[in-house]
Amino acid sequence: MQFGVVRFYGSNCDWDCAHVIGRVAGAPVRFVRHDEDDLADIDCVVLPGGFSYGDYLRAGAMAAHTPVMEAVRTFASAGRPVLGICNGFQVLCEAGLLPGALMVNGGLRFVCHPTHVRVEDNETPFTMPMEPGSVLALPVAHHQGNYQPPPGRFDARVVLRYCDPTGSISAEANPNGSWDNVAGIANLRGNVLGLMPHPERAAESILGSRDGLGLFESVRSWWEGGTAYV
Amino acid sequence: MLRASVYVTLRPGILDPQGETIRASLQRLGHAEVEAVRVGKYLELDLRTEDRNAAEQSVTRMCDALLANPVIEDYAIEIMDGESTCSLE
Amino acid sequence: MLRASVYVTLRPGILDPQGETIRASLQRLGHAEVEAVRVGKYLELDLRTEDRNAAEQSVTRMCDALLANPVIEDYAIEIMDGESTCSLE
Amino acid sequence: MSDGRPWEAVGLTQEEYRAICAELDREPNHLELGLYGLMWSEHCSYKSSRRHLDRLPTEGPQVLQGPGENAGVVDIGEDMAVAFRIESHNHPSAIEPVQGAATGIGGILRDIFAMGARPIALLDSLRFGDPADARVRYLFEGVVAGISAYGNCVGVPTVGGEIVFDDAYRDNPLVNVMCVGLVERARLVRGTAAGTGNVVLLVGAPTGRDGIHGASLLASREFDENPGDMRPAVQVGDPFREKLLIEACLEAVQSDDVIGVNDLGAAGLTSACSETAARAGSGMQIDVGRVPRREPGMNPYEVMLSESQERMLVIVRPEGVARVQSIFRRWDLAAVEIGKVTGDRCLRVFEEGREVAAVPVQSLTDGAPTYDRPWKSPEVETSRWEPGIAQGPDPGDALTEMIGHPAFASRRPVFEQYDHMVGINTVLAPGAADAAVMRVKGTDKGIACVADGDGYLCALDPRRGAERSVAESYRNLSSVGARPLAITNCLNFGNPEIEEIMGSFVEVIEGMRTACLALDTPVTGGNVSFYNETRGRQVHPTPVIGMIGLLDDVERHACSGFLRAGERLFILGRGGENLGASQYLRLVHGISAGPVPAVDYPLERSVGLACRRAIAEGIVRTAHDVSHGGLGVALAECALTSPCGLGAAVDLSGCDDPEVAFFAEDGSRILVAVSPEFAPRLREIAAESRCPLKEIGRVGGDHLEIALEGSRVLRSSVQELRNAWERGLE
Ligand SMILES: Nc1ncnc2c1ncn2[C@@H]1O[C@H](COP(=O)(O)OP(=O)(O)O)[C@@H](O)[C@H]1O
Ligand SMILES: [Mg+2]
Repeated sequence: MQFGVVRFYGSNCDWDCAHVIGRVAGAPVRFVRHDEDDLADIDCVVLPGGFSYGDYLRAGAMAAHTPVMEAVRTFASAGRPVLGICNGFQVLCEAGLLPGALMVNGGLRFVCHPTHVRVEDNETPFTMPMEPGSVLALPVAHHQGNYQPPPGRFDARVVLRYCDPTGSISAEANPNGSWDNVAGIANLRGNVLGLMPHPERAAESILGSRDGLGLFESVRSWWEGGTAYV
Repeated sequence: MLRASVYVTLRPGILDPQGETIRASLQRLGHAEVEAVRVGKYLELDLRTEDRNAAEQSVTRMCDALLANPVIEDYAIEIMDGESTCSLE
Repeated sequence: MLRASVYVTLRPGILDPQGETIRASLQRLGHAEVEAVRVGKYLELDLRTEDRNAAEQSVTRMCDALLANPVIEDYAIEIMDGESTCSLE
Repeated sequence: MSDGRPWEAVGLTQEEYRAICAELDREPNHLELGLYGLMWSEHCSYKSSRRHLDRLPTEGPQVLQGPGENAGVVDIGEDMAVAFRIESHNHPSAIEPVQGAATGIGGILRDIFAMGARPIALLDSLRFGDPADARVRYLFEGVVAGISAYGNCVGVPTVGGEIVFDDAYRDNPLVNVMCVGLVERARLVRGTAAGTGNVVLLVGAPTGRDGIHGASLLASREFDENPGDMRPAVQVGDPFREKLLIEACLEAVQSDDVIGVNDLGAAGLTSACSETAARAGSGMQIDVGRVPRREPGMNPYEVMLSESQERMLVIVRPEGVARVQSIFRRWDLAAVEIGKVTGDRCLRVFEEGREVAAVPVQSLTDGAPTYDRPWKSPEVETSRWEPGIAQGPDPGDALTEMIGHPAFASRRPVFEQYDHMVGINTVLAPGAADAAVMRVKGTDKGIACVADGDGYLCALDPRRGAERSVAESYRNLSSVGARPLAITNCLNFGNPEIEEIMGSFVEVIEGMRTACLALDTPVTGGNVSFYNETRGRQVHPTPVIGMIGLLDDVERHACSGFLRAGERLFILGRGGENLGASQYLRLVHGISAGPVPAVDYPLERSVGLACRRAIAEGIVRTAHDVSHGGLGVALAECALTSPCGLGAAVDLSGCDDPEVAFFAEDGSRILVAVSPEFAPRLREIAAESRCPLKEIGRVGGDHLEIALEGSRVLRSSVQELRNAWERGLE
């Protein structure tokens, strides 16, 4: 199984994701350029965090129109797993692969600090081994993480919500004012997951938490388990 | 040469924390008459064309594709003569 | 009720990295006719007053104090009737 | 030249103009005069400071590159090296705080990756007036927003720094930024243009009219002008392009095609071309007609003097030009051939084939005049505080007051706006310890870094103030377990033409020299910012020290918070006898009185050594130096940064004056906590290191309790302290 970490101009968590996937989880990984259109050798696409195109205009807007995103669209529609982290989540929303939008934080400022998230849905390749209701310590670092659903029906799954360390959902635990404390959502099929917190920053004990490693390991065991594409 | 002005605003009903913060600051500065503030974007595009209709159509496509996010934003377009007339001078 | 539209733009000669990046992106999307893009802010203020002159003066003060950064930005103001007419609808 | 006093337009004196004429054997033309004006400005030439800076010790086995390059470089073993430097962006930030600070970050990053090093950490050392003042707030919030916007976007974590509020900085905020980078020794690049015939590429952003006569002249003159007139000098940063520039440059220097790299900072092309040529003893010819422009109608003068951001000069072998250009193209950047290296030691500027300037390279750089400005040592504040001054307030109240004062309040509202984790190397983040610690992937090592200054002490006694700043940085690094390696420094002063200002500058340098020699931390570079003055108001003499240290095993480090109830608390070192120059006297009693305590270097070294050994052996995981606010504030900070909200019970016997016992800042002390079974080993380590050791209490509970000679004088709940501490900056 091979992971592909997409590098847009301005991505800056690309190396971090590759380090965690390759060195910590020990899985094969390669970088995918923003202008590639062939993902045949990739089994899981990771859209990393950062400031693609400087986050100018709107975070993720310009990256959503790069050639590689056409390939990611096809990849996703075949049921293959796609993980968008932070800026990657913003790109997925802008590309229409996930519904809704990520607006500027309620406090109007960039926030970088530890948060806790509660697993609400484990029927995705990324959260399979996690108990619903379990709590992960994952940090956030973003300026536009205030998730707002699209008008009308919400055709997606809420996978992660900001909570306190005991798992209770509260306004104080919400770092950015996002709707219903949403930290991460997946499409109805579950194969496309976007989240604002950074699992790759919580994958080694020297950095304080290993809770984030689970997402990468989950998708690998899902793949190795030979599970048919969802 | 034509110039297009594009106004991008948040759709009604979408929360505008920035507008709200500015309103509060203006009131603190003594401007009690300010009832509401909405913050949007203003873009000026210089277009190498003289065809107003074509310009309007292509700017509409740009807005739909990139300049505005239909989930949260509305937009309006104005086409003017370029160079000579600048809305702001 | 009056409505003020405020357009805030970068002063000439000041670098506009957003505009430049958007231009490049529009060109990649096939809009070769786009020669330049400048990005500014567009604000709408609802004012509890009927006095256009007073409104214009007070919005000017707001711009000088808060809404625009005189070191790098210019602004322009338009005053319209509120509620009923909205430039964007 | 029609103007009778042409030198004035470029900020030079008549004597300097004469020297230029003598050098050229003719009058310079308009462009040539512009080149000299820039390169001989205080900011670029260090003409008032150079002879004094030469006093600083710069050598040591760890130093791979001392002053004179884009950044200093120290060896950290295993073929790895660390490049680091600090720089000021004071004047631009006073005019436009967001962009001023942002472009400061951009500039210091370019100094680091110009060396071929990947930037892994940023630090910011900030000084403002009273945050209750609306204008000061605006500057403070703007500067933080600018650093946040730029640093976060380029993906380099901002992991440390300091914020000082003092009325002396009301009109002249100080914005000093430091960057630390990592490079394989073999891949170190230098800013040299060697080899006749090699090609000069200009890379990155097109050139606009930004900052013509900007940073350099602005920072070289008094600052009385109306900010409105400074508009042309305001530069806007583009962190997105900088990110591309970092990646592209670091990729390009992997090839052997690249001879040298230099950033374009103050003085733009003029400085980059002349400095790279001067370092190599070569010449250069460039054609301004080839320089990509952002604005139409720019003349050679404007192109040569522009300070447009996000540009680099890359010197390349002719056969490698196409390869290097294709690397930049892949990063969506222009890399345009603008000239070549020559052997005639001349900087020749052409426009469309016509020579428009020709000046000897060395005359622009080393040939700049240097001045021995008259100076006189300022009076040193030695007046003694009166012991037992006023039956001061209750120590508990005083402690709460201090902890909630902007001087001590939690910096979380600021550092939360900085991405301090990107790069996944940050082992000790802001707020966790006395210094930031970054791991070095692929090794067991860690790099610790700190930026620290003390303008208040230097205002009272510049020499001792500077010594204490170096000593505190040294102690901060020891407190996390790192061995101090070297320093960089940023010297922020008022107008050097005033004898006392120049005198305090000289004294500060002497103090730094003494401390660096005594502590084995050579100076690898730095920056001088004069003319931090508005309408006769000068900033405090403010040297900011940026120090780098090394941990052999990054897992063995200490943070400042209490970790486990039942651990025993010790003080390594000695001190706490003298309230002179303390924050307590100043904030609580409103007394600015000396004397500034002297540094006891043998003590300082043994405290550092003992602390580092205890941490390296794994027996100490909580350590915090006693500095501003004395022992009282240090203990409170250990409780406030405890991840589990732990307090402590302490008895400070041996001192009968609670004010002194709580708040004196003299001496050299580090608080450490060890679990009881390791206490004997700690005693051995202290004895072997000749470090005084004193047990003072135990970690535990949710209160801070302090007794003197058995009777309790203070009992505060950690939660109550926290409430004051967290609200102090609001
Ligand atoms: N401007 C800043 N940028 C980033 N971090 C900062 C800044 N100012 C302070 N910090 C961080 O906040 C913490 C507390 O700062 P400070 O009060 O200066 O600590 P100390 O007095 O122990 O040196 C440190 O970890 C420091 O690195
Ligand atoms: Mg400090």
